[in-house]
Amino acid sequence: MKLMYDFFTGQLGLGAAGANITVAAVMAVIMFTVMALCAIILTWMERKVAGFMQSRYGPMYTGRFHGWAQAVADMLKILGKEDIIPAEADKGLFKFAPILVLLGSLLAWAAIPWAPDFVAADFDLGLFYIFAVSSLVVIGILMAGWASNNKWSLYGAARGAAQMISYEIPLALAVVPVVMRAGSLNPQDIVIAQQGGIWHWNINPITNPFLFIAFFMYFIASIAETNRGPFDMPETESELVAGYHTEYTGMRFAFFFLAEYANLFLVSMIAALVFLGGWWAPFPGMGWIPPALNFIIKGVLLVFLNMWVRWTLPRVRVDQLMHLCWKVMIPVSLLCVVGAGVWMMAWGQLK
Amino acid sequence: MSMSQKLVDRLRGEFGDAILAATSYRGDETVTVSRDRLLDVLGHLRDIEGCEQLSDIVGVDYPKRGERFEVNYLLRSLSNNHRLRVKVDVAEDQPVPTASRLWRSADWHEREVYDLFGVPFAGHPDLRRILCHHEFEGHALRKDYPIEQGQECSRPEHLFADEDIVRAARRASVMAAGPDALHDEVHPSDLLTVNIGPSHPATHGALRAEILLDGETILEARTEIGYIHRCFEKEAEDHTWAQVMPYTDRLNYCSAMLNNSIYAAAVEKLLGVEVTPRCQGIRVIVSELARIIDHLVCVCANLVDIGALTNYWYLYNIRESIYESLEKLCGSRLTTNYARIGGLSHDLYPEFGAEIRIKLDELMAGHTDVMKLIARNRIFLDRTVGVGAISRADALSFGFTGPCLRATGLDYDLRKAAPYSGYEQYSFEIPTGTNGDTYDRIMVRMAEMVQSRSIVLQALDKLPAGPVNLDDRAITLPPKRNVYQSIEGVMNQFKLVYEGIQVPAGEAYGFGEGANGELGFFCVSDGSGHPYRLKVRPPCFPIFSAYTHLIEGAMIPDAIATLGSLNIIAGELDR
Amino acid sequence: MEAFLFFTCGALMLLGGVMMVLQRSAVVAALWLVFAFIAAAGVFAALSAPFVAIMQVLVYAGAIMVLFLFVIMMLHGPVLDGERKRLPLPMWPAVAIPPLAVLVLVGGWLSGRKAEALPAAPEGFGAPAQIANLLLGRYLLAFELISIVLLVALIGALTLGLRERKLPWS
Amino acid sequence: MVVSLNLCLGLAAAIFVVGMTGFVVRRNTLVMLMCIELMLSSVNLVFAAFSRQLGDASGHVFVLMNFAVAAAEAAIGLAMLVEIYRRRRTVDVDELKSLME
Repeated sequence: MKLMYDFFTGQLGLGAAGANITVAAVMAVIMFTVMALCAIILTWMERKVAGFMQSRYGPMYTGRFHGWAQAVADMLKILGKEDIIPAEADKGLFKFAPILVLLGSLLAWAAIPWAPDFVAADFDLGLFYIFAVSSLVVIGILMAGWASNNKWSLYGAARGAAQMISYEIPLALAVVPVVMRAGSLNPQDIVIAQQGGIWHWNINPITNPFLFIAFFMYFIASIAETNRGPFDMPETESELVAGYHTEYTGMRFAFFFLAEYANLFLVSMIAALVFLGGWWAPFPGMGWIPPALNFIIKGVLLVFLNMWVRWTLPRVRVDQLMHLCWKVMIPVSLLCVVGAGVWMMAWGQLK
Repeated sequence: MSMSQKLVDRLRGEFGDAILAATSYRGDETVTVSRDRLLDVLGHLRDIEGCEQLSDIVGVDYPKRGERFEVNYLLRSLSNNHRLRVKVDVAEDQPVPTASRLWRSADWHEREVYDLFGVPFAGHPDLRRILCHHEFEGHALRKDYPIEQGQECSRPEHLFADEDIVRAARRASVMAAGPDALHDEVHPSDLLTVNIGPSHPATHGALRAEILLDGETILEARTEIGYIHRCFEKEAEDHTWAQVMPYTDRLNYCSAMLNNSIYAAAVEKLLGVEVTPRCQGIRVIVSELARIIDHLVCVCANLVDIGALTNYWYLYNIRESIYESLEKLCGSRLTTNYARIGGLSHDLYPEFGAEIRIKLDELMAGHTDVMKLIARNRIFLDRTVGVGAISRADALSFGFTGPCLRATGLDYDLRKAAPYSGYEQYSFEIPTGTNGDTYDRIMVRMAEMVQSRSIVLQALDKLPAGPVNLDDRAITLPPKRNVYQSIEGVMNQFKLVYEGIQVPAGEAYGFGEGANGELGFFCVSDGSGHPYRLKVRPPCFPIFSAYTHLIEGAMIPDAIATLGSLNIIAGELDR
Repeated sequence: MEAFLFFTCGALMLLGGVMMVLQRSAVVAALWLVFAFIAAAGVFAALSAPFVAIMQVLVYAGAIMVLFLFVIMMLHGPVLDGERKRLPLPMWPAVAIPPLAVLVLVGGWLSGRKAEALPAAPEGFGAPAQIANLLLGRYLLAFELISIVLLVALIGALTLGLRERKLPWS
Repeated sequence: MVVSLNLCLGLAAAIFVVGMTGFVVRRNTLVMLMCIELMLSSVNLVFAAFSRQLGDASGHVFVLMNFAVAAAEAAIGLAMLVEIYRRRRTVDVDELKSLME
């Protein structure tokens, strides 16, 4: 970031504001590319993981080695599909909804610190900002369901809105103890506070058992936030046909698809940076590993965990989902916040 | 004197003149009763003689008779283990009193008779067409309806009229706020009708349920079937007895072997012959394999509907591998066409037994994996326990048989209650459930697979040597050597193929334990080579009639889970 | 930078508000309001209130407006067509108020040209730490009271919305 | 071009007037509720502007309080609206004036 800024001001002679804007633009392009790439790789990964879980191979042919090009081929195919807008749909909203969904997750991606001082939008309220903009996704889903003018879509959207608003609460509450510990909402500070190997990470149950519980609260809530099994209420292909994106085809469907995987990786990376020490290597003496690689490996492992859960558990019912959120997860998360605070005060860990 | 014959004597004593005739043919007892006493006789049979179940209602058309139609009520007592056929004759347009107040299964069975024969049932709550389209004209199974005559019907049927929605809303309001509340708690415009099917990921076939929703709760549901009705029974009348065999494959296409065997056994019953022990053994083996496959399909699809996708592969791989053996045996996977009247199309191939043993071991491995994944899984239990539950009395009244009935805790299995094809030689248990809910239905099927495996292994061990076909030239085809080398052989083959097996005139109901319950074929022969009337009793027809009853008051996901656990196969439902 | 943000977002917010009032469809109106609120977050950011800006997005766009959209979808149908039948509205406010808005804006603009700019924000102004100190220090009582208001609203909404379900099967 | 306090107040007032117009003109209770939200939001702008002018973050605290009030208002308002709709099958204020007659 600093390097890039210096390059623009120094080499190209741009002013401070100009350099800032250029850096932001460059970072936006990088982020979007990385995000699209991530979605494609994760699609392939999901298929391979699913295959692995289900004693089969998954894609094996496209691109020779383990079907690595399958996701690319799928993307190309999906771009060639006819773009169908139902006659009775609210056309404007129908077209705008997928963009909004993708925008919500893209905006959130901006605040992820990939490595020390490498973050598209570095500001003090980063973590808070991520939660705020990702709540825009809910509106996109509601719009998609409403604009499709399809009862299944409407049900999917209503379920999605209820679910995502509810699960945002434990999701945010689970992060609060970590913020208390680091004394900052800046993702970079949170990561820096976990310096020094695996036992300094926030997940370590010995330093603070409440943070350990909070990690699991976060993980469960994040599955619900990304609408993935066993909490894929808005889609539930066996009940609501395809939920809020029943009527979408081609490029617009691809946007939802992209957003799902972008969100999946996003929540995993947040978990990695909040609980698993971000870009720090797990053990001292492993400093030669590039920080970004550390970070991505942690994110991918969490994505794997997420996929594992998805392919193992049956789907819960809508009312059970709400029950879990309001009667179990929110109380436990609140307990975590209070407990973690008391623990930190007792052991003098507060900053 | 059998149980059923004693029953007929008691009936004569009770009703005297109302019993117009009583016949006994091929082990089936039939009483003909006068139409005005029909309900009395049926009520007596249900309440006093313990006939808990009305298996089927079969119409037969004799255009030359004065009272043209015959309506047969096939009754079964599970507690006393006897069966009886009650017959009533009616002229055209003459109403028959409805039995739908005695057995809930009569509702759909009577609609079917009305649809296909035009026999009206007086007092029936909802006498509409059921298998044919609502725009269809005429009655397809009447002998004077030409088999070639197709009709184009295109308008979809609306299952909920506006006034139905108003009524449902009113009912829900009264339930919520009492009859004299100031305003309606539930307004018709709060309710939403949604179609599950005919094309929906969870129906696994073309059937439709329209549900009236208040939020996610199903206030009322109505079903429509017949999307793939091809009037199999009419087609059968146009074919010889042997030619019907491939059509039976298409009934329950997940377990075609069972359909083949039970159909062949039904015709053999009407012929009064018994197949060779080896044939019986092989039929048991392939039937039980078909049962395993059917249960695998049902459980897999059900689990997928609940969202447990991975289990699908753990079980479906085994299904595929068993299909490979069946394909090797008879040339095709789903439409096996393996049994023949009086035998089988050919013997097993030599490695069959060894192959199947290995595959059954794989079955146990997959079974164990799946049980580990679901049996104590909290989400799975939450989704299935108490969902779509039916009481034993209701299940009997609705005509439930097979795993769905056994899930209510009743250990009734035709393989034990009325052994056929040598089932009495094998030791096996009847798994039962307790609550009759989705969980029990899945678990009963899972346990039955293990029992079926044990039957297959026993049958493979005990399989006797000898011929598979009856040595009766009036029934089975002559050996090819004779056909090619002697004129008698050629003549024999020619007559059997062109004229068909000459089944003596008479009627019999042959049945067996299908994968999904009692599968029966009611065969009527007039002595020609063709069936005069062939009625299938598909197990899922009465089961699906209870579907609306099971899901009212539940939520959409429950309705989906319940539908999967009932194992509705459209091919057999619609025929 | 700050002025740029303020003018763009201020204009967009005004646009969002006007479009909301002009929309016949309640859904589209709600979406324009979301737009206005996100723009408002930008204005807050320009006024060095980052915490408030993010809260604005989180609370308004993420929660309140979703609630609105949810209710609109729940009361589907009739809500949308209500005004279509008779748009001849009480004319005088419709005629009088927009010029008033323009007048106010222009007034602000004209006087704003002469007035000096807002003073620069001190370090840490509007950061969570500062707000937290105020909220849990000076305004603790208000904070507690507002919590009670929220609690009462929660219970009130629940009581209003709860329907006693006595359906035949339960 | 600089951001002055007057300009902030002008913007807030303009938005307030837009909201007020909507509230008076529109007959759809849902949209009227939204207009109230918009008016509340314009008040928030004033708080933030004065906070900045005076260098005292108390204004931000008030904005947060206002958020809570807005949320409570929306929750109660919408719940009442749903209840009204359930009884009267309309959310049009012109049809909801039984007390006037």
